[in-house]
Amino acid sequence: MDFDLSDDQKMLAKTVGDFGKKESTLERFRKLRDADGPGWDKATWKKMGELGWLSIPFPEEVGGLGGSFVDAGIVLEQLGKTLVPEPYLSSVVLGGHALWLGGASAQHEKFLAPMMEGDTTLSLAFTERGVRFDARCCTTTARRDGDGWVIAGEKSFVLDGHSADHFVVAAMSDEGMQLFVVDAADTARKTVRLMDGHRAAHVTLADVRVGEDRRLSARPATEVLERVLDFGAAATVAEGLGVAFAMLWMTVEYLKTREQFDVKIGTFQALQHRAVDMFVEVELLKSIHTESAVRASEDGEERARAVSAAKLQLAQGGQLVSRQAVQLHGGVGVTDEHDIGLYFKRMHSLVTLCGDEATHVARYAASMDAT
Amino acid sequence: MDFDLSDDQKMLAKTVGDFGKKESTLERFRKLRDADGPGWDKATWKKMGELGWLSIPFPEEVGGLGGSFVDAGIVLEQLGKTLVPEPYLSSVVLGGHALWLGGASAQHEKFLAPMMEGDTTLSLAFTERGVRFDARCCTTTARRDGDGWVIAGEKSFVLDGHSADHFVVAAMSDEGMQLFVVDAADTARKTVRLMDGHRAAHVTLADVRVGEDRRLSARPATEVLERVLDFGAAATVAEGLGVAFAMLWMTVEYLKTREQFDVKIGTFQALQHRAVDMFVEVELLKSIHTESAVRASEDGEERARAVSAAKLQLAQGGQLVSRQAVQLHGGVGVTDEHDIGLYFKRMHSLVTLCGDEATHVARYAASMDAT
Amino acid sequence: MDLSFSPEEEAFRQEVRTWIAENMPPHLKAKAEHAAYFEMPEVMEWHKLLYAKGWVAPHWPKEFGGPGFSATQRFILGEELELAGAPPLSPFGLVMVAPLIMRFGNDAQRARFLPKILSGEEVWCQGYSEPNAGSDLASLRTMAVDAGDHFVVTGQKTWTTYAQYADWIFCLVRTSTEGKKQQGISFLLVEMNTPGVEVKPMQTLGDTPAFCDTFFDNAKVPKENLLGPLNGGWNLAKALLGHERTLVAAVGQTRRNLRLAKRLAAHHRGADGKPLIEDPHFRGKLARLEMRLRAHQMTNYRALAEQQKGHHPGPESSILKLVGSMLVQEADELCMEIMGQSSLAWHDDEAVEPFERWVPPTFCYDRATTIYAGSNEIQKNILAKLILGLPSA
Amino acid sequence: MDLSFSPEEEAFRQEVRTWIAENMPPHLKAKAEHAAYFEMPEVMEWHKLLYAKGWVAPHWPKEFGGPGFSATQRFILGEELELAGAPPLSPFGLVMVAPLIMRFGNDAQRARFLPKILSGEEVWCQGYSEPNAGSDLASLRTMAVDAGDHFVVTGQKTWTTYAQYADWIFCLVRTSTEGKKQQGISFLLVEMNTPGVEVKPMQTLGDTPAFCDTFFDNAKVPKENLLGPLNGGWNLAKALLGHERTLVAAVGQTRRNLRLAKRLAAHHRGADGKPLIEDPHFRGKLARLEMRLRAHQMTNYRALAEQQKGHHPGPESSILKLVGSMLVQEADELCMEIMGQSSLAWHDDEAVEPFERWVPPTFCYDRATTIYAGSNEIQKNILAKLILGLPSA
Repeated sequence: MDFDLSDDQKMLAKTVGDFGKKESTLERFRKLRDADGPGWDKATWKKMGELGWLSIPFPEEVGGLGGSFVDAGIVLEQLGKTLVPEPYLSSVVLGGHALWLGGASAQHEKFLAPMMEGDTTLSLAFTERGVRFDARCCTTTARRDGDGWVIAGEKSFVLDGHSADHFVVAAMSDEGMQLFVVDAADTARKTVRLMDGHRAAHVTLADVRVGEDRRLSARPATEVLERVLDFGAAATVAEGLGVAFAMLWMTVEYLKTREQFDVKIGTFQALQHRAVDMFVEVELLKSIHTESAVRASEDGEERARAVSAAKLQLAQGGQLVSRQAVQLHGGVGVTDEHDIGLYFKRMHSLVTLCGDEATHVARYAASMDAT
Repeated sequence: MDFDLSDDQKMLAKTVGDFGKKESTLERFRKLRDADGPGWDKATWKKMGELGWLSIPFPEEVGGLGGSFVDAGIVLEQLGKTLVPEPYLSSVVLGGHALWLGGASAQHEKFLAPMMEGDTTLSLAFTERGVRFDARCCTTTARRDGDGWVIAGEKSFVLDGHSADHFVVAAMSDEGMQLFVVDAADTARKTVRLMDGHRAAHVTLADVRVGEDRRLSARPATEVLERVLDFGAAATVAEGLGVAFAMLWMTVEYLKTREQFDVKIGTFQALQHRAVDMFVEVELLKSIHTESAVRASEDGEERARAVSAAKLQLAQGGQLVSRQAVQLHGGVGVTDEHDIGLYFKRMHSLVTLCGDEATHVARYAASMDAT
Repeated sequence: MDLSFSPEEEAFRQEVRTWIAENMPPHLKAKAEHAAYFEMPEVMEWHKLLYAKGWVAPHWPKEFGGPGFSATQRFILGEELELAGAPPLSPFGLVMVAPLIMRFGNDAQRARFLPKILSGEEVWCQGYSEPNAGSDLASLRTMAVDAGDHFVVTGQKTWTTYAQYADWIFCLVRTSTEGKKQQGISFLLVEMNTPGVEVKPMQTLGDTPAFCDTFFDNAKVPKENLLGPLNGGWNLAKALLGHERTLVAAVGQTRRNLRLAKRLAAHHRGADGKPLIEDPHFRGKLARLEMRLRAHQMTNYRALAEQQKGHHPGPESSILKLVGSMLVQEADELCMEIMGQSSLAWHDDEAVEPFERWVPPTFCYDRATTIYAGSNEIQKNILAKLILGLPSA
Repeated sequence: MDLSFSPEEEAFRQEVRTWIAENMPPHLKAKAEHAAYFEMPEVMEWHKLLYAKGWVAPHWPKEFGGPGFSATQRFILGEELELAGAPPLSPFGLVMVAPLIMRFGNDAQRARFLPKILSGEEVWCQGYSEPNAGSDLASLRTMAVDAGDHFVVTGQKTWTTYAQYADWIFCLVRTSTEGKKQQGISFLLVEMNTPGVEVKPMQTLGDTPAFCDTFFDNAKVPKENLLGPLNGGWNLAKALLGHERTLVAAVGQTRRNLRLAKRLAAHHRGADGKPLIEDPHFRGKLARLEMRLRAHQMTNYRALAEQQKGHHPGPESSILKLVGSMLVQEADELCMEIMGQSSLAWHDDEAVEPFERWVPPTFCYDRATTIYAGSNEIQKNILAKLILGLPSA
């Protein structure tokens, strides 16, 4: 058993962490959040591509760096620490992994390669209005039409869908669930501003015609979705660990500097113990994040169990950290001016995306050994 | 709206409280618990009868003092403060109320009157092995035999059944659920020692023959049971309030006197806030106890809702108090020598009896307004 | 013991309900329906309607224009207003400064200020906290220097909620640096348009412009605006804090939140296609919240019954603040959980149903409930000391 | 990064499992099956079997008779023993005093004590806490007065667990009242049959006779029984406390408790007649516990991997104690809840199934887990200071 990162992984963590501290600070995040643009910028995305961060989890045969999902987790954890807004979760983890797992090599070349280079972004369009976290509930349809397909339906809360170049769209056909690559230009989309400063889109597919070459058929679509959503859930935990870590230490720092009643408020035992509760939850999150990041690439039930256990810890521990961090900051914690609230909002998204607490507890309970 | 006790009720509370402090201390409880006897004594029961405590909640037409269930709640709350072991809950609330509500005047005279005078005790025999808290699941049978009945089955965890003179037995007949008064002498019973120092019995009814005059038929048996179990649940809350109150103030006293690190441990803010959490839960328990004691005598759904809400508060708040009280006492709290553990054990019983947390939450949820 | 309201009280409740239904303007009703945030002009519009009806200041004595209500009537009125989702009136004038003016002011001050507070002609805000004086209020540094017939005030107040709409601010200021820090504090009433007074609004986590910083740069304040004795302001502050605690039981707010949660749970469906309100997990969560709320509500009634008998709320009223604020947050969290991914939307009327639109901002803003009006930690300190009698370190 | 055990490690696990299956005597297996309380003679019987196998002291260096295991092997052995429900060995000799004797003892002391600790020929107990020195251990008052070639010891030790079975006790005693209170403490080894030493057992909440008071009345203790330097006992105590924390992650214990909870949930039926393990509420509770336990287990593995690399457990190991003790109690509470009214039975083999019989006493006794080995409050103080670097008051 070995929990150490390899030297390459340590270097990756340091590089991404330094990038966050120096080039993608909270100030940058705030500016992009408040501007009218997409909420992130293309030059930074291109740079991430050049540094290999976008290709690292993909195998060499599809043009990736041949790392593992653990590496993607390392990137996400570090990005979470300063709330880097680029669409890593949506494009690399959700869209990218769907293309990788579902696609054939021509599709990898055409859609995955430019994304890994930072020239395009992908979004996975699988959620629909009024449906909770089950990708199998799908009212968007696909029917064969000549040698191609016609897709019709609406997708809601498509993460970073407002700026994506291509969508991987889940649609139901007579032959079961299918995944297609659809050009964003062929859809009508409306930007939705999210609480955490990110954006999503509502995407309308009004009888969009695509060729058979746009269908991802290397694996059954339901299997691809199941695996990709586990990658996605593990990714929310990885980023959530970075967010929780940042909130913990920002709060500890506040307790060490803020004075009331002529003493540092960090001397108050009740607040000390609260900070320790936060620390304990962050450590538990770190532990189970490690398991979920490692097992996310595995086959079998243990993958789903580890990922669901990690999501529960994010929901319970991560939110305890997030709520206590605001509380311990007192009045300034509930102003938009202070940074702690930015993390608070992001934590809510990460807890919710790719299945919330109730969803993952129910899934775990269903597969739990009875003895 | 008026939350004040009447002058008579205040006097009742004081009398019962003084009795606990002077005549039925924890030392007495401990002695009776550890002795081989029944765990309580007949002279004290007789005295309670003479003082009117056993007859106070019953109407005058059945020989009671014409008080209300609120009065029984007052007695129970005070008895809880020093863990008075006499079978008030089992005999007055469960057995007594079943007889009152289900019985005709001849039966009141024959069985309820001597109990109210403190000459006998009654137990309600409704629980069976392997059944959770639903009195309707009943495998004990009653069949007509000539002009009487034959009852056969086993009842388990019959509270204070080891020393009861008569049982009110729930049994299923062709005509539905029935309640019968059965002489203890006609049954085989085995004493079960309980964690909290009380006793119960496993009662075997091997084709016990009773006359029709032993059937309680003034109201349908299911209705009687439903009402009596709500009285019982409200009673556990009343006694639980007394227990929680005693634990809170015993703990506060300990915090004020125990010294470590050269100071009273009550100066530590983390422990102060924990004590405040206990206080808050006791106050909430007091509030909802009031509602449940008042509504226990009412008809309709609000009775069940108020009682279930009170049981939830006992399960959550009462147990928080109970667990924190032990924790704040440190090492001595987990010895049998110290009194705090006696309360801890009793709290577990009260939370469990007449329906635990899951049972009452499910019942409330089923009847909850959807809007 | 009697937990029911009298027939007269029930009749009064009906009267209030009817009046609201008939008199709340449609645009306010629409917002109430969606638990939306009310802008200050809307709040004042509602203030004036209640004023016309004579119900704007139910707790004021008759001599100053109050309706002479019993504690229970006051409670019923408040509960019905909360349940209807009516705009919450600004408390700074009506609830906070007015009772102090009645108790500590001179006749001229009473005549000058009270009628306009009642009518809503003048809007007030509160100048207590400072960047380095939050929980530790007595450390405040805003100075008021004696300059003959006026004070010269310099300093910064923070959390001066709605200062941008206010005509007046009541302030705790330092008039002496001698003795204990509590001893040199005075209570001053300052007109917002005084030269040197500047307001800088800031956004809350819920993106509402409720909070402000208010800066004082050599602002001249006439001495007649001193309320109570010079250097005696701390006693006024303490009197006010007790008042504030009883404001925050928030029973009506939580009941409304719970109603919203049920509505959301009827709207959103689980994987099995059934509304979440039929899902045992979510139904159980809703039930637990309603059951806990019931206990809280009874605690509130108990406090009310005490007030009815003329007893002033003691430190035990801190419980109402502690439990009320917790329940408000729990209800918000449950609403968010029920909404699922819709809870990510931010001020977006099209992405979600109109009645869902305000849930996320409210969830964010309500993190303040455990902080404002004396943080829950401060309330626990108070209870530990004054009720449990635990020793100080 | 690699979360799997190596094939060699897996083979070792299998070896341990097989050995336990083949070598645990039937009467101990029967008790293990029912999670019953082991009497001390049974514990020592098991000790001697493990001793014969060479596994009784996996953490001892080879030179003193340890098996030369890696940290992972030690962990696997411990986990399998816990999972099998084997009698938990008395830690006082093997885990607590022996490492101190190795590190601070002289050769004569090592030769005298270690072999008999290993073989189980001599049983030890711990004399640390006193009635007025619990969390504040340094306030201890048991005096050891210098009387030439021996000390005369007088005082009272409490929580001297299993003292009634012990041949020896290791004690912290006061040998000087000068300087800081930590400075006058020495570490003394005392034979239990010394005249003047008296043991008074007391019952725990679980009705097991685990706890004792041990009284010293002018007990003569030879000076050769002083471990480490005179007045230098506090350092030995601190070295030991670090050890203790890593003992209490209790992963195996909680996994066994969880297994018991599932068995209970398969046995008990709800109102609908279905076993509770099929009830969404209880199944969800079991799942949550298992999921949280999983995170705790991974934290334990992380600590193990650090030890594997030769790092000593730091203050962050307090987390294992905090979370482990919490999970033990949660599992106990869940078992009790599942049992319903059967959970009221007390040591009654007929009223409930044999495998249910020990649930209530264990539930009671385990309240101690958040108290012993440095209460959870003390652990939080340690973490606040040493890991978070928060300032002292």
